[in-house]
Amino acid sequence: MLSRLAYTFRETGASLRRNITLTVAAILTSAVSLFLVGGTFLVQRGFDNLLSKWAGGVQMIVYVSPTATPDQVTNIKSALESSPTVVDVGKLEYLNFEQSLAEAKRLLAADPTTFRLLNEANLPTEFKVVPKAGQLNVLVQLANGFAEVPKVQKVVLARDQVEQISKLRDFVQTVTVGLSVLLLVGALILIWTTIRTAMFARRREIEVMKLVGATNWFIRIPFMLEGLIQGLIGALMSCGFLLFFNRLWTNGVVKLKGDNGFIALVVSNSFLNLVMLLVVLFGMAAGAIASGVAASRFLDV
Amino acid sequence: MLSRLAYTFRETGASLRRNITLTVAAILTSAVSLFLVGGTFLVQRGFDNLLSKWAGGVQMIVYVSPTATPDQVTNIKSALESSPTVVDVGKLEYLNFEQSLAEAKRLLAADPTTFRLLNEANLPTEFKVVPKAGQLNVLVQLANGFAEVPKVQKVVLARDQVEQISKLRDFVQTVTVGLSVLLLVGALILIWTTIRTAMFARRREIEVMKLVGATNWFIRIPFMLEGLIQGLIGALMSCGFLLFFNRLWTNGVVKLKGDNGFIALVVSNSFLNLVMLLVVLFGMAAGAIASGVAASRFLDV
Amino acid sequence: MIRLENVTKIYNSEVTALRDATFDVAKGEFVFLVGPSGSGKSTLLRMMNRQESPEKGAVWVAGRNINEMPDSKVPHLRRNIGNIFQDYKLLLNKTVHENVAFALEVIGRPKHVIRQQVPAVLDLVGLTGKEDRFPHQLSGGEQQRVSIARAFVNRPLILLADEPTGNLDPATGEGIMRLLDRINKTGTTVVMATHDQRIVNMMRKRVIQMDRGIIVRDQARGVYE
Amino acid sequence: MIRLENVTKIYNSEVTALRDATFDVAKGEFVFLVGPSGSGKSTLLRMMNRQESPEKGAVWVAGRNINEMPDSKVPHLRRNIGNIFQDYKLLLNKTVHENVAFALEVIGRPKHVIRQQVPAVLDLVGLTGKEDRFPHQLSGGEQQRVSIARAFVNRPLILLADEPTGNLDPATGEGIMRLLDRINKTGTTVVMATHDQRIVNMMRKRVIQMDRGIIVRDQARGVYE
Ligand SMILES: Nc1ncnc2c1ncn2[C@@H]1O[C@H](COP(=O)(O)OP(=O)(O)OP(=O)(O)O)[C@@H](O)[C@H]1O
Ligand SMILES: Nc1ncnc2c1ncn2[C@@H]1O[C@H](COP(=O)(O)OP(=O)(O)OP(=O)(O)O)[C@@H](O)[C@H]1O
Ligand SMILES: [Mg+2]
Ligand SMILES: [Mg+2]
Repeated sequence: MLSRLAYTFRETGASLRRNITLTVAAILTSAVSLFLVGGTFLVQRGFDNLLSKWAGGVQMIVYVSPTATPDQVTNIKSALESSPTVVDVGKLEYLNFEQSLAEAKRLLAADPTTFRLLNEANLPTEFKVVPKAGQLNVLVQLANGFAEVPKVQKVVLARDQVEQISKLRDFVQTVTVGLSVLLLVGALILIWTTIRTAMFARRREIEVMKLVGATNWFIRIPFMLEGLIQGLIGALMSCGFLLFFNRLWTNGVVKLKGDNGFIALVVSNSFLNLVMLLVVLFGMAAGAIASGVAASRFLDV
Repeated sequence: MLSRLAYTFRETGASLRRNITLTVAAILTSAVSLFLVGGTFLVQRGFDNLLSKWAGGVQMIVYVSPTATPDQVTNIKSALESSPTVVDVGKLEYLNFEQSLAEAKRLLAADPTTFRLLNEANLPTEFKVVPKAGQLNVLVQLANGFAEVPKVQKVVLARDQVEQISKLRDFVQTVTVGLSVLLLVGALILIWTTIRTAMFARRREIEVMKLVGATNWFIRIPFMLEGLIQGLIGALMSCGFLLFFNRLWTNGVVKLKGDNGFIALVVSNSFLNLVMLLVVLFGMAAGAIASGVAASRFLDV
Repeated sequence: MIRLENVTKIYNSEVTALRDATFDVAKGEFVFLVGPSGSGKSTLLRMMNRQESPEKGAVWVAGRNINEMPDSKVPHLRRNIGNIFQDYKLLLNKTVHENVAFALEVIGRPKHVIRQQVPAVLDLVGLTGKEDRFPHQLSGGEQQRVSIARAFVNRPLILLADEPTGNLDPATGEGIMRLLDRINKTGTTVVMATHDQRIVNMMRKRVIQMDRGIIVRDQARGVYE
Repeated sequence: MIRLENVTKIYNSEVTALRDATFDVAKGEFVFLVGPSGSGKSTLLRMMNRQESPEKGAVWVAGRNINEMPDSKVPHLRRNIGNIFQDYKLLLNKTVHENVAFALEVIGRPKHVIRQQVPAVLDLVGLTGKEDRFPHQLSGGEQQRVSIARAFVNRPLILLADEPTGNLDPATGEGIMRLLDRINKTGTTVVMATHDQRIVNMMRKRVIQMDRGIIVRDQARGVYE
């Protein structure tokens, strides 16, 4: 058993070195493909972030001063609920300090310095307001009234900043999800054809092994390990690209800073890490499985 | 000479048929790669369209009624130029009917029905106004004043609709241009490695041809023709994808219609055709050149 | 040990390479297959390790009908058959040592056994000092000897040799023949296709002669003729 | 026609395959190269069409030093040299007919000439009826004969034959030797590496014998010994 393992590793190593053309081709292809896939996930997440504040038809946000007492918050809530024909009371949502902080953390992923300055004394909590169907215009007229309620810090209307973006929301989401799937399929096709071609170049080798009495798995396993390693290296390279471009993107977005909300386009490091982990796992699995299947095509001797 | 030509075609045809694995791999890879490249161009153009109305720091557009006489247009111009500390007179731009029509054509690519309704009697001409540095706020205050000038139909401020998008302008453009270049490089790498691998599988064939006395070009030309054909087929497939996804995108955007300007995200058919033409040319050239170069690697016997 | 019953092989439903071949090879026998180029010698040998399957008839090896054997048993069959291929079929990406060692790795021999047996076998075929060369760095005859070494390194029950001396000079060829004879004497059944008149006449073993796919002579202690 | 001057060939700066080889082959001569496996016969032949370059010394073919020839002239040189390779080197993706035709296409022969000459040559080597087969559908000896047909279909000035009868039965081999003899009689210079004692002794041509890279005998009308 140990000798089998040793054999497999030696075999794989030698093969990677001696078929350097094929190795490099497989690695480059998977690097490019996986980068595309990972990149799409990041872009999609950025848009999601940007839009999530206005998800579910939220059209108005009422920011409550951090100094408000629970009673005062209840007052504001009552004020909002006092126009049940305009405000969809069922969908009225209050984010307390913890929830507001969580939201800020996500939106300020690119700006940890600012985030660290937030605390219970300066972070406003917020009500998210959804109008009843067709009542948006009336809501806009009521907005100023709500601003007068004690301890309301600011009232922000979707229309002011992100109405258009909010309108784009479903559309962009469909497009980015579609694109991810497309690129995933594309990446699989690319990895598959590269490995298939490499196997084609080595079909006589496989044939000879069979004729000498090797079992299918004996032949397949080193090939699969080889594919796994190529997928792994390709995935690591693509992670390098992802880190690099995420840095560029983040810097670009941070420079845009100001009153706009585009800072939310930046994804958090933990999400980036998750994507990279998935890319690595996917790369290894795709490489191993594709190699195994491609080898099988020539095992029939 | 004729026999040489006949030889080349026969050779290429036989090779495409007999190396079916390699042929399919090369075609799929170039289809996927070229689709990515073409797709980026389209997306980039869409953004460009969306932003071009507000290019060059334009912050205010003064629409002039189509019924205005040349004198009245001059009056409006004087009014705008009367505040040289606020309006950057050097950058003040007037689009006459033809120019406005051209702009509308581009922005309404997705909506030819609406575009066909436009004529000299209903299409306003427009002044594009760039403020002096730091004078944006003053310009906003002046906007209402300009609306009073005779024959001014409407004054639109960037802030109202697209200030944010305008701010994103340079950023998005950098990103999309960067992405195109990146994908172009990626596509080249993919096409190159596929062809390189295919050549690797056929290196012994090339060696034997050399030993029988074939010149380098005698060997290379059928390979290049083969690469060209594979690139062509791949490019045509990617054009199919492009047409399909452009249709999806256009339908999606058109459904979003309303008062927003996102209709401009749709690219004109002539631009789509141009992109497809470029994709086809690029696919053929990349296939032929990459094959020629890859074959050369093994010609050294 | 090997038994062919009315074996007919037709390639691509048009080339009849074997017609109704029937014979027995006893355990420990040494058989020469002779006949003109294209008469079906290699095809006959390829029948015996299931590299090809007959259109008609049956092939029995060590008491089993190998054409009715499930695919999963074929590797096991092949491990008991050493094969010297007419075109050598070396693994081009492996060195001489690795090529020979492969036959042992396939049957799971531990490393220390491999490290000891491979050099011994390479010495027998006169390739000492060339262990680390790749096949393309060898002369034709040297490649042929690697193929020979690989075929019997794991002491198979049966040795199928297709033209094993075709690229060897008479002296080296005779050495190899003495080696095959010695292997045969230890109980291994040997079937060898050859064109080498001198060797056949010298050895005086059983000779099966083929012509256009038909067995035209089967003679104990025969000559090439 | 061919002249080697103190040619030394060292592979990978360690294997000396040829040491100080010097000889002349006159136009129209027929020369046998003999010697044990690995003695450098194929290497010597590979020198003559610039498949390998010597570490020392010079190779002259048809009055030109082929090692100082620019790369662009090499195809022209090779078209005048027919080559029968020890491992055949057939184009695996081409049929028998296409393999032979390739040698004519390379020199730009028109289609009607190819259509007429290729079948004639295939007939000479006994492959009529197998024109449309691919190399893997042929027996070893048949592949060898395709290689022979390709080598002389364009009537080269020089024919370099590496073990051209190694996979042929004696009768077919003799036929091929008669063919080579006839080609030689029309003025083609032939250099042939062989292990076939019988053929060498029968033909009584000039024999160059090698041993471990050194020419140890060069005898007119010699025998194998
Ligand atoms: N895969 C194949 N497809 C079609 N015909 C084949 C195939 N393999 C062999 N043949 C034909 O079958 C016949 C027998 O071939 P085989 O290889 O058995 O001959 P052989 O006796 O070994 O000849 P040689 O001495 O030249 O090696 C030949 O005529 C050959 O052309
Ligand atoms: N590419 C190479 N790299 C290293 N050594 C080589 C290479 N090619 C040949 N040799 C060595 O050079 C020597 C001469 O080889 P060559 O092929 O000329 O022998 P040969 O006389 O043709 O033998 P055979 O009769 O077996 O074909 C051999 O020892 C061989 O191992
Ligand atoms: Mg045979
Ligand atoms: Mg040789």
